Amino acid sequence: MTVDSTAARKPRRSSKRAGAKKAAGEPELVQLLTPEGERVEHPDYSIDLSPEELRGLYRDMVLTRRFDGEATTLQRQGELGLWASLLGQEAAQIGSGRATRDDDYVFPTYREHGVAWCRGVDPTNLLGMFRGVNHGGWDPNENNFHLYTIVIGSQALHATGYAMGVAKDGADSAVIAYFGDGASSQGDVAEAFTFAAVYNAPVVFFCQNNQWAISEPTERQTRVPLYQRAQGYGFPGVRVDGNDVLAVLAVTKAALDRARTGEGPMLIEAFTYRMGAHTTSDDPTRYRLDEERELWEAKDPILRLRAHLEKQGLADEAFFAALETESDALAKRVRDTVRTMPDPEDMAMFEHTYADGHALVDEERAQFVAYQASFAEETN
Amino acid sequence: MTVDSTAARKPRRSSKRAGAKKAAGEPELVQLLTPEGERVEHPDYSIDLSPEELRGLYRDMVLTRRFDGEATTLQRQGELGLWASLLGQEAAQIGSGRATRDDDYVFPTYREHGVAWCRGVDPTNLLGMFRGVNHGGWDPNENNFHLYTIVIGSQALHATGYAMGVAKDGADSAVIAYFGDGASSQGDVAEAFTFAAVYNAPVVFFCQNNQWAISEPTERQTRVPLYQRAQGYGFPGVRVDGNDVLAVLAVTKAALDRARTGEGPMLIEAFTYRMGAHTTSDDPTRYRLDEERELWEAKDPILRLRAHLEKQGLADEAFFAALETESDALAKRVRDTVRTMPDPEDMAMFEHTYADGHALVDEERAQFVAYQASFAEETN
Amino acid sequence: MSTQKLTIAKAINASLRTALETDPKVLVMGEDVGKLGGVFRVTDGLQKDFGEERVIDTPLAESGIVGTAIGMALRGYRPVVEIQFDGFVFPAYDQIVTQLAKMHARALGKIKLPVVIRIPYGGAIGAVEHHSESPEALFAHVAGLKVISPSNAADAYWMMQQAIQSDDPVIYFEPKRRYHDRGDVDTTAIPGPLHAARTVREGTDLTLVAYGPMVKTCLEAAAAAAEEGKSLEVLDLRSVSPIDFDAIQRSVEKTRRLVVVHEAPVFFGSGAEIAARITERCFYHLEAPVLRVGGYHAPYPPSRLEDEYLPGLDRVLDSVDRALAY
Amino acid sequence: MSTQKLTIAKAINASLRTALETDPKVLVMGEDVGKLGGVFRVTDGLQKDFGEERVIDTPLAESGIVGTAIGMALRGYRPVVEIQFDGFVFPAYDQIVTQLAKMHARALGKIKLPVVIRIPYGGAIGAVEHHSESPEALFAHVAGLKVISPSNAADAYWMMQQAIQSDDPVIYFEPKRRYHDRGDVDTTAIPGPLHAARTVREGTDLTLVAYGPMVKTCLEAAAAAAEEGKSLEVLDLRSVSPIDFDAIQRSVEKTRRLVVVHEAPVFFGSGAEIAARITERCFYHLEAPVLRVGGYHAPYPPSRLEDEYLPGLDRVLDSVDRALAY
Ligand SMILES: Cc1ncc(C[n+]2csc(CCOP(=O)(O)OP(=O)(O)O)c2C)c(N)n1
Ligand SMILES: Cc1ncc(C[n+]2csc(CCOP(=O)(O)OP(=O)(O)O)c2C)c(N)n1
Ligand SMILES: [Mg+2]
Ligand SMILES: [Mg+2]
Repeated sequence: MTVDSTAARKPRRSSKRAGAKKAAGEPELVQLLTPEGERVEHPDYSIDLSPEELRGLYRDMVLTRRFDGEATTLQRQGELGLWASLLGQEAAQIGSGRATRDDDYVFPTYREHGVAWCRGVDPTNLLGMFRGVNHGGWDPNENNFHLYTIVIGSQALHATGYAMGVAKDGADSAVIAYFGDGASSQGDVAEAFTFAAVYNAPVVFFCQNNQWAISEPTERQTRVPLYQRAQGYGFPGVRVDGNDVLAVLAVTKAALDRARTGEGPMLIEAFTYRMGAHTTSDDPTRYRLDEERELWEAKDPILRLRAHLEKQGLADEAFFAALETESDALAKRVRDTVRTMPDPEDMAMFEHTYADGHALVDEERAQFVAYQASFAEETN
Repeated sequence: MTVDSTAARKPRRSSKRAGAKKAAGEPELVQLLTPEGERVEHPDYSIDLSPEELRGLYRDMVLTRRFDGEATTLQRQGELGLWASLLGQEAAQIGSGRATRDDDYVFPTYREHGVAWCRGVDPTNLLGMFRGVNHGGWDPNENNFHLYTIVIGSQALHATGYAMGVAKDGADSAVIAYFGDGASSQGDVAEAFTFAAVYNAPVVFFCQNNQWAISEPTERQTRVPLYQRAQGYGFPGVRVDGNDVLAVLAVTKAALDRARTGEGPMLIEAFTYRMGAHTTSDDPTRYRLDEERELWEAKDPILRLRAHLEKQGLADEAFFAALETESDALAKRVRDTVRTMPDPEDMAMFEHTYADGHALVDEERAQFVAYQASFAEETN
Repeated sequence: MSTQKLTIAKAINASLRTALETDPKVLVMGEDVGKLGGVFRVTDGLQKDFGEERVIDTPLAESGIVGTAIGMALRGYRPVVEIQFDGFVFPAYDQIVTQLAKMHARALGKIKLPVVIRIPYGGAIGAVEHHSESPEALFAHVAGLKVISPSNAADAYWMMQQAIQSDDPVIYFEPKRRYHDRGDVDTTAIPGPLHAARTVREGTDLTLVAYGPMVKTCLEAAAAAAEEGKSLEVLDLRSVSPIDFDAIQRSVEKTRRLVVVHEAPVFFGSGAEIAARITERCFYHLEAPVLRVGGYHAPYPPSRLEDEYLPGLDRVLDSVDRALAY
Repeated sequence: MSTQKLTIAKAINASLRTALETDPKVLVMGEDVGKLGGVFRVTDGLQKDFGEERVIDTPLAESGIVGTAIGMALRGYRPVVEIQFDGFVFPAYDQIVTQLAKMHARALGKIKLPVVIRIPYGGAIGAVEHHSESPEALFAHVAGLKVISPSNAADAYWMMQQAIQSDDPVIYFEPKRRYHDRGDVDTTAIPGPLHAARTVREGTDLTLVAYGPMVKTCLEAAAAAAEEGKSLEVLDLRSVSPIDFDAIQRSVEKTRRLVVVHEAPVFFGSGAEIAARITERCFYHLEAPVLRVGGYHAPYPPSRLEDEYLPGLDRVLDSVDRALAY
């Protein structure tokens, strides 16, 4: 799932402080594509992609957004109980997801639909838990993509432990842990930093700072940019323009390479924006201004790459039209699949609590069967 | 309890990086008194104490050590179930303890006997929990010295919350939280950093890095010096020579002043050494070399100040002799008090679980009374 | 008298408002409790009226929330802490169990910990994982905590008042699936004791004991049973620590049969404690063993299965029939 | 056959050694488990022989220990984690309850979590606060975990073998006050089922059920009662989740009286679950209510009070007498 010709260099020694230089209030962030779609260079991170690869990234983002939008619609129609939209975070997710290798392992939080896409997880499989038919509808080991984790921050430790195991195996795979700006406050994330540093585990911490944790702005979590957190634990942190898919790809690839060559953990803060509500249950008008969103629409990750593709003549109308058709087909498939997604059998409650069985589960299952049978009897 | 003429300056802006400059591998630490007892200057921290104050600090350290040694002996004699010795950490504790004002509030861990001394807690009161007659034998509000906390790191959050309350009250008191190098790995300490930074709470985090967490060296907790942890949370950290009582006093006073004037939290890493076992249950020969201890004996905090007092002619034989007598008297009082410390009444089990009572406790208390009475009956 | 018809959510809101108005030491804190008013709007409008110093949006860290609340309580404040959902209380469990619950005893009574922890709990709202659990037993087992759960708006109001006034830590479980149930709240009434159970329906054949969301279910069951000529008494326990065993005993001495209903898993749940103690107290009165209806020994299932997992009318009546069959 | 006389601590050590030798995926991790060999020396010598990659000293962070152990289990390892003392498990409680216990079900069985968590537990060692607690009920209530506790050296050895081989998370409570009790360990025997109770003394008048440290106390009580002509049967439960109710039922159908003994507080403790379920199963057999002997509803007291707080011979016999008096 890697865009292999990505020519991201390993960060030089100096790159530990990449982005640490402040420019007029805001910390510098790694950017390779301006909001207007201009390619720019960065001293520590570079990338060189073929037109096909660039179109591929564009396609990934467009399909992900379409899928996401369709899921939101399905929630409104009552087909899903809830949906957590990634709207606005497509570049952060596709850029980082495409930086991973097949043998890398990904630990997502609950919003990484774009990363799941890159890993080859069928998007319809993501919908089961939001529909309420399961708590995680895919086999994590099939795509090395762990289940969504809802308890904020927990998965950072799982990723670190997994990475410690990778190192023990002498493998050159890397691990990436996703979490949000809000999650950065959880003790588990801090402990993950400590373990990763102490054991020099091959794990990349990928923080999507979308500037909101439900209704709380990032200032409720930190008073300095989050990427700086890493330094105090003894590994580098860098802030990347999270709406710039090229920069995210380059930085993540560099961080993963660094990890796989034994240089240990790294923290990436992808500075982005949650364009929609926290979830379909949320009402952001209660806590933030429309203006903020409008400001960020100008930095839209998809428009930005489209502008680049168009300006450089890297994609033609036929490409965009075909992609539109593909999007529609994806949306339709998602719709059809969800609508026919069966409810689990009642007895599923008694499955999988244990791998080796448990006497009480057996007893309760038997009681339940008898209880249900009693209705059948009554009806007879 | 403050040594008031301490002329520690508020850290200048530049002091945020005090100690951040590396000198030949080891990070710089703030030092005002060399191991040989020479006074040296530091660009950011200074101190000017009268001979009497210097002798006072010396007396504090000597009495604390004597008390501590007596407690160790009492444990060996079976009068205490356990003792956690502060041997070697007298300067870190007396220096920081003497930097606090009466209205400041102190949250210790379980080894802060020297800080307790500075706060005016009768040392014999510290022994109850180690003897097993109580879990904390003093009124925290009497000396603004909280109970010892055994669950590693918990008290960092209590201190932060308390400091948030101080700020709400508009008071200019400060709060200081003690913890160890091992504790730095606990999520609670990280969360305390986050809360303190976000609310700009007037709390000083005082980490005694005694280089061991039971059998684990500090490398098991971090791969960079601990004071650097603070920066990633947006407040300054500084490493001070924890065996230099003058430097500790100056740095802590500056940090507390900073907190009380609304500049927010600060982390002090007092670099010191646990000269003894972790507790009387521990056997350090299993995990560390005698040589290490010997190395640190040369940096002994008490000898260092004594050398200074003697070299500068600030204390005479009479002073040292009187102090010896005072030490003996303290030791005797501790011994006598502990030996006659009564066991709690059985019924104490049923006290203080709740402030407002609880029906089940009443029921169990009554049952216990009846149960005990049944023996009396049998004997009759 | 000043009676209003309020939902449970609004009653809690009103109670918090009263507390903030009358005691300057009361604080409200938690994730999203400010501008958003909490994900269930229970703290709606409070930050607007009492400011960010009294109604505090916290970092996303439950241990930090409870740990700093303890510190503020030590400073003389009375924090009312919100845990956003039942399944997210566990990061704070250490602070609750080892510090909040024990500190008063540790200090031999010298310090008090008047902290209220609000936890919206229970299922049947069609939510994703961790949003539908009933962990009350995990708190009731821990000495030093009081554990309560209102089932109606008036109790929601008054039990919150009493919880805040208590000098002990109180875990206040809010029956989230009943947040929108309305009831009369008389904000000038004189409330009864916080930990006393209440008979919400009299009956003679069997006693149903429940608390929080299951009280309504039990009342429905009693109504259904009445149609079949069975007279069920329903007790609203209101408090899970302490438990008003005297009230249960009185009822069981009359009805001679007891069924305990809760959403939490049966294994090691409240029903076990009630069954054990009531059997001891009423050994010669009981005509049938105390039966328990609750969740299964399984993680709370995906929401499409929750109707099967949760005790509903049918399962309660099934146990009633089984008890009556003895 | 290869029988050795070992203490419980040494039997666990031997079992860990066997596991490390036979399965390269087995890891031992925790605070001070390396050079020090753990504060109770249970892991003594293992790091020396198996290296720092297999026997891992961790940072001082319990959530981190369990959380990374989960990650390593996902990678195919079988970590055996040490929590230094019972009272220090709570920082890891969230990882245990919300992740370790639920992840297998969350993944519909696609992944397995073979993690063993060793917890030295219980009192009577004269320790300071947090070093003497018995929190087993807080784990047994949680579906997805198995909870066991050996009472003797042979079980300590074999139950550890079986726990490590289990594909489920197992909480292995070590009776720390019995660490130095010796017993025969046959390391070539074929062990019985992990979760089966064992009759350790036959009797006819009353059944005593216990596990871990209280088994010895109950055997002493049975011996004392025998002198008074009372015949007590003693069951070593061995497992607290699942509980071998069949075995208890068989015994109670014979003796018709049951007393459950554990160190943990009675309120919401294991005794409640056992009393409730056995009363339901044996309603017509029981001549007396199931009685429970355990800790009080109070924080574990200072050690000078622990003899009064803990169930000892006298309190067990008192309950036996009460049960026999029915
Ligand atoms: C331990 C825990 N506490 C609270 C919640 C409720 N909650 C779900 S998402 C969320 C905000 C997360 O913010 P962030 O980490 O920035 O991720 P984002 O949603 O912005 O992607 C909260 C508070 C939770 N899931 N887990
Ligand atoms: C949560 C928790 N885990 C484990 C322990 C056991 N324990 C007591 S002291 C200690 C080491 C503490 O090291 P450090 O923080 O450096 O403090 P020091 O003892 O060196 O003063 C450990 C692991 C504990 N008290 N609390
Ligand atoms: Mg966010
Ligand atoms: Mg230390």
